[in-house]
Amino acid sequence: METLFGIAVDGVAYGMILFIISVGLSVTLGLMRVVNLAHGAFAMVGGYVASYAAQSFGLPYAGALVVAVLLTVLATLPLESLLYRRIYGHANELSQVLLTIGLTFVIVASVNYLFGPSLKRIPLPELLQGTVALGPKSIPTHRAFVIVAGAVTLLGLWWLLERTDFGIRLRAAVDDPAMAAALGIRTERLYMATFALGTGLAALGGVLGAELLPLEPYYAIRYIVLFLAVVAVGGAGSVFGSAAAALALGITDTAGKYLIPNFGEFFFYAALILILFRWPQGFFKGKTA
Amino acid sequence: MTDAPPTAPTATDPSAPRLASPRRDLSWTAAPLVGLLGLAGFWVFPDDLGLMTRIAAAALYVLSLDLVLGYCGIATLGQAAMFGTGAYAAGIAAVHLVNDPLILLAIGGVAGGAIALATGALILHARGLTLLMLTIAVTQIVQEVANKARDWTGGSDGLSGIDPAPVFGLFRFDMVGRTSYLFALAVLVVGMLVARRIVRSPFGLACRGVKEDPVRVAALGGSPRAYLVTMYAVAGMFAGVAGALTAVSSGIVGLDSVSFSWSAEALVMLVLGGTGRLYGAVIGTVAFMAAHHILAATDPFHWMAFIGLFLMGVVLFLPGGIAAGLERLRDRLTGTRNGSAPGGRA
Amino acid sequence: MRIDQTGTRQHGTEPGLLEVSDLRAGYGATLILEGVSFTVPPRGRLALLGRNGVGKTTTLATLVGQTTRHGGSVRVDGVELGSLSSSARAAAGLGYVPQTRDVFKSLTVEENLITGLKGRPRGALEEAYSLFPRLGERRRNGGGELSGGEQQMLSVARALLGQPTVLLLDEPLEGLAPVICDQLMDALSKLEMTVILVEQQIDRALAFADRVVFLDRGRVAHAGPADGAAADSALLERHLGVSLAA
Amino acid sequence: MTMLLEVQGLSKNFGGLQVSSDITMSLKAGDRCALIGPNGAGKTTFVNLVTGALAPTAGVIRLDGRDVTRLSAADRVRRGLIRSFQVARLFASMTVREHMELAILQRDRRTFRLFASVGRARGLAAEVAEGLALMGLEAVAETTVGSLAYGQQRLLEIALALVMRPKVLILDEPAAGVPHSESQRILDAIDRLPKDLAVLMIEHDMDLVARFASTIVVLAQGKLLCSGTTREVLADPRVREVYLGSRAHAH
Amino acid sequence: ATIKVGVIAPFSGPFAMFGQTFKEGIAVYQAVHGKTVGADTVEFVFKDLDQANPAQSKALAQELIVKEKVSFLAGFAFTPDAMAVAPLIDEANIPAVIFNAATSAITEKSPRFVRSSFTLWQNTVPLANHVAKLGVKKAITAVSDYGPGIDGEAAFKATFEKAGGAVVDTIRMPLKSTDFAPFMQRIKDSGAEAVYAFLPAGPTTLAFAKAFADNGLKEKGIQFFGPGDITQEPDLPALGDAVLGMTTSFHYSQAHESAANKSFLAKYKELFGSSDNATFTSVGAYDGVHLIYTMLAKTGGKSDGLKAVEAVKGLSWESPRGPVTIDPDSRHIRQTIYLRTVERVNGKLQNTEKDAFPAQPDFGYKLGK
Ligand SMILES: Nc1ncnc2c1ncn2[C@@H]1O[C@H](COP(=O)(O)OP(=O)(O)OP(=O)(O)O)[C@@H](O)[C@H]1O
Ligand SMILES: Nc1ncnc2c1ncn2[C@@H]1O[C@H](COP(=O)(O)OP(=O)(O)OP(=O)(O)O)[C@@H](O)[C@H]1O
Ligand SMILES: [Mg+2]
Ligand SMILES: [Mg+2]
Repeated sequence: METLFGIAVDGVAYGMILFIISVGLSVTLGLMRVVNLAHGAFAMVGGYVASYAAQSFGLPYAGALVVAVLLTVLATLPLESLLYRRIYGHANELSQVLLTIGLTFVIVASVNYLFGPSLKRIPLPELLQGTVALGPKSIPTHRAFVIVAGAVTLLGLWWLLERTDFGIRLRAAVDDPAMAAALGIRTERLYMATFALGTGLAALGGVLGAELLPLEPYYAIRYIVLFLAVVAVGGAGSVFGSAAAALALGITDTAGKYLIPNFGEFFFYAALILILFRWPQGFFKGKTA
Repeated sequence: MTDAPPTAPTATDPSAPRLASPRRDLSWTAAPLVGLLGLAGFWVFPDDLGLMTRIAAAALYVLSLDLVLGYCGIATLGQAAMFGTGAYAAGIAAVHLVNDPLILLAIGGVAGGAIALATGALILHARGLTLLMLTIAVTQIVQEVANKARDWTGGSDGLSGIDPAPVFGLFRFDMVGRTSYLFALAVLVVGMLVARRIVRSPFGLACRGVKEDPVRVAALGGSPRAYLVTMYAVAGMFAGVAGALTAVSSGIVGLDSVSFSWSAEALVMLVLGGTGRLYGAVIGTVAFMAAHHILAATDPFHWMAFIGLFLMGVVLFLPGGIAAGLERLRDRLTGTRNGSAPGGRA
Repeated sequence: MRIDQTGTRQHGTEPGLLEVSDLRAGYGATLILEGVSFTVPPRGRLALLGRNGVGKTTTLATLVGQTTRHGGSVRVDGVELGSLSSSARAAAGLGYVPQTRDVFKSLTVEENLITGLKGRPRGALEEAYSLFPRLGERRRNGGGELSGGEQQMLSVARALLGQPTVLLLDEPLEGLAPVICDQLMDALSKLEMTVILVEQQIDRALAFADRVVFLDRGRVAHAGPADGAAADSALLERHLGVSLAA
Repeated sequence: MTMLLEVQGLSKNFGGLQVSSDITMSLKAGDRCALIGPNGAGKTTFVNLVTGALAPTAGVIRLDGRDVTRLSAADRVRRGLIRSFQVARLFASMTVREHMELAILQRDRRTFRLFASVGRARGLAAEVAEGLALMGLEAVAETTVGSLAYGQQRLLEIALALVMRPKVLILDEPAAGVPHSESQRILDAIDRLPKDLAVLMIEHDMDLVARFASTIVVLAQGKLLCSGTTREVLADPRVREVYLGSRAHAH
Repeated sequence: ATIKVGVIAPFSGPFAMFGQTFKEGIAVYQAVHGKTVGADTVEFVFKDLDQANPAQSKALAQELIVKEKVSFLAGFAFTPDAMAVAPLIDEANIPAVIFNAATSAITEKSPRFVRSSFTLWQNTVPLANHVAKLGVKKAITAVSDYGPGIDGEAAFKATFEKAGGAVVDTIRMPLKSTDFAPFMQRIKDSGAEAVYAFLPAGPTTLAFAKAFADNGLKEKGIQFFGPGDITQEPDLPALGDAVLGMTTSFHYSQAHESAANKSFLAKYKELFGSSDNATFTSVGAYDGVHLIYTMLAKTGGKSDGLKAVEAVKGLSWESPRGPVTIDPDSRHIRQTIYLRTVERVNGKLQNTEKDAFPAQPDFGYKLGK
């Protein structure tokens, strides 16, 4: 019983972190259909900006977070018009893979050059240190904060994509860009805004997740499989799906480590196969939010 | 001699867009050309045989990916599962059983094909991102098994002690790598010929159909799944042979040969070269590995930035990969209007 | 009054004048239209006819900016559209119903219609539902789940919701039951806008249009009044290979 | 006469929506039957059920006396149940010729030959040429289908169905998007088919229906509204009301 | 003449830290001792091997030997990469000096391997004895699931049990784990009084240390022990307070009090602006170069690998880490293993040496597996 409770608490906490760092990919991959393997790189850039802002300029955590998101969006927007715009669309999936891997390499090498290969940290404020008790378990305060942030993000995205014309236009533009344009939808602007949303979320995840996925140059590549797993299980483009997937994977992974730690990795991927076997389209096929 | 389909001469509307006519289809020259260039390389770069051997084996591996991706539309990040299984099977056989290199290749091929058949039957109902994820998961599991089975595979320390006998009992594997290289080159050329044969067969045609629209193939009475699984297994054999070739020529097998990154590298090399033409796989492999080698040799610390720029440059300026760019160049030179579409005939 | 930035339109005239002159366009380097010219006055109705593959669809697609333009000009109310993007043309008043319908498959029927609103309030959706009650019944269904004819209705309704000044219809009757064809033609003939209609049901097309243009291999082969053409079976035979059934 | 296709009590629900309810009909050798009905009546769904693209909620489908309800779409095709698609569904980057080659090889189950050559397959080139000629597609044989005009794609769609040597041929709006001049070609080709096979055609063009069909089945709201000879059905007031409208008077 | 040394190591990618510190170690040595030995100029040729990839390692070695005509191979972060070159160095008869790869079995593969780093056995045996001596009866191990981790586990278990303790559970954690909370729970539930943990230096150590701090193990009185990879110097600022008070056993600490270390760090700082990144891998490389220079000096650069290796067998010198000797049998470095605790000194975290176990050999040599 206590084990179960432990698995649930730790699993949910881990799952929410997975969600917050993957949801940006769900936006670009699922909604824009761009296989953006540079997602990890953008998250990393966000993390580094926050780390730098906090350590060199002494910005408080919240300030560093905001600066990181804004700067990352600003820094990556030119990439949208210079690079990504040329490879939108289903026919270009393989080009997207190649281009974004190339971009990732460049970012990894630049970060390595500028900041060196050692680990970087974003100091936590007093408020987020320590632990909060949940019955017999306790979880780090920071994780509790991430869970709340994740829930807020989830609801915000749901509202944006489901309740606003923006969401409808975006999905139309992705479904059939030529027809959407013929209806007067300004697809280019829409894509740019969505791209910004995706990178902003990536940066947010990079900062909030840094306690678990520490910042170092190879961050950009190291965790991409994890992000992809969340999006695939959730069903590309589904924000609620991503959340459900992140929780499911978080709990699965935690259970594996609790119960059969020596085969943890094995357990995780076997579970992944089973889930995808049962839900080949992901949990929330065809639903946006 | 070409084995292009003899087309009945038909009155064609000159304004209709056309494929390059079969007479101009020079793709049959690819395999012999690779053989010749490879031999030339043997004389021109006698000090780089180690690298060139790796390129040849990798090219065969990337070729196997082209069979599934370029001709069946199966996007996979799990080709290393087949490669690594082939490599380990050959390596284990070499340590415990036999050491004839050709037999080892055969063992690698069978092992690669078998794992592809088993896993393909399990996962090929899915498409797109789901399939991509499933292939990744399979690879991770295979890697985990290899890691756990330390007694057989050496785990993370690698499986060493592979000491293959001379090829045909005549040519010893020397340190400079002459035998290794020529052996690998020969295997690659044979692999290209066989692969070309397969993609131009009725089976290959059916696979291209599945790539475009499985439902339509079913409406013609075919079973898309059966084609996919078969091609996956065939490609698995190619990858297995490539793995065995690497094991034989390097004498060691590591966990990297079943890694995600090796799978991803195959995809990068293939897309770089151009999918759906077989020789694109070879071009991509040579370009990537040579660029990697040269850049890493010039600047072992920051080469990643340059190779990244290289990849981005190819996407932006050579859409469809290097092979597509070459074809456009050729078409411009020969005045043909339309090059063959990617995913077209090999 | 939509066009204003470069608006050369004089006050008082009705919007919807479409002038196409020496239009040359195609797909990539392949030239399909080799110089097409015609003019449709405000609220004019043009039937664009021709055999298979002569370039009817290409003409409409070129007007909305989906092909590669090699030359010539397209003016709506005197404003040159030639270099504008598709979405700007839509803003300038073009509405388009493509031959392949191009319903957004992943959006619901209602969401599909919303994409056509061009800023009008959502209440306007009722217009579409009253024109095609069938769509109202299916409003929560996915676009990809609709039957062929329902998709056709959706595509037409979506274009009409935007209240275009120039409406381009590429075989809008295809796949519709005869009763629905009646209703749709009825509704179209009540519209207060310029219309170009490409249609295989020649009798209906000619009954609807006031002028007709026959295309042949990317050129205008004949242009004239619609009622004259309907009566001239030799003309129809020559350009379409058929005559109207008795 | 043997029944080639028998459908009994066929029903299908999508969620709460009853799209086909309790449809019973049959086709015998030589039948030329038109399936008509208002938009959304469930015609395409019916075809999807019969051909195996959809699984029915209830009902039995027999082909040539054998129950095929549980067979896959491909299996049914191999038994001679062939369809064309309402919206042309083709392989965009393959040429017209390759489409024909694939259909023929698939029909003859020659597609698992991994080391044979398509170009040298016995009898293939001749049969391809014949099939193309039937629909007047010779000129575009080497064109990739993605760049064909829509009407030509429709013709290819029909050519593919014909070359499969069907026992029961189901054509879903074969002439939609095809000009009248060309639609005659389709009818001619169907006329030349062996008389011992059954053809079911969905069509909204009443001229074509009148020229083609000897019997008509009418669906409305997922149910069989009526069926009978062409003359009877076209004269039926219910059919006029729900379907034909003003067109009823044209004939 | 110019004598070339080929260095195979990760200079890019996830393990770029190894390559960078190797390079820095080499540079420091050359800055102190010059670039020439006798009449010969020593030149280093770097080859990037971004992650464990034995086949690539072999190809690079082949190229270095055949094309660059190197007289020594060096570097090697990972075991399989080193193992892969064994047949080559034997055939070419050149020595290979291992700067890091830490599996005992490597030096058994060729008589031309010499190692200047450490092994897991070497670091773990004294630690296990120390833990036993503290009176701990029940311990648990948690190691990364790969070669070195398994070595560490085996060494700890064998030594600790021989000393009378009991290992209640052995956990092998997937190398790619990011979340360690569940393992902590398991450790907590096991009833052990102490945990022996090994993770390779790098990003996962952060999450591990945080998990250890956040999951109340300290409060429950569970003591932490492990080899010093987990608190290596470049990572300390990022690890922060989570590792404060952690006890590790290792052969090098930046905080080692000796003249040799002081001048080593001073030179480091002079060359690279800061000595914060100086760590065990820098010292591994630094001492490795010392071995190469010595071989050169003693054999006059004549290329006979066996003779060169012979020349350094039994060699002793004062390294920045303390006194060291090359064991004539195992060709592995015999050295002092220190017991260190992470402390904050002048606002900076460091591994303060608390105890020393001198002249520890590689306990894992010829132990088989
Ligand atoms: N995407 C394309 N790429 C290249 N050529 C094309 C493309 N689409 C159409 N074509 C060619 O352009 C010509 C005109 O096609 P278009 O679709 O405009 O004909 P259409 O008059 O609309 O015919 P239909 O009555 O069949 O719809 C045809 O020869 C066709 O093959
Ligand atoms: N997958 C589905 N989910 C929900 N509803 C569906 C689905 N497929 C079809 N329908 C509905 O079933 C009804 C019948 O569709 P069907 O395509 O069979 O009509 P049809 O008779 O072929 O019409 P048309 O003449 O317009 O092609 C339609 O109202 C359609 O919206
Ligand atoms: Mg058309
Ligand atoms: Mg239908």
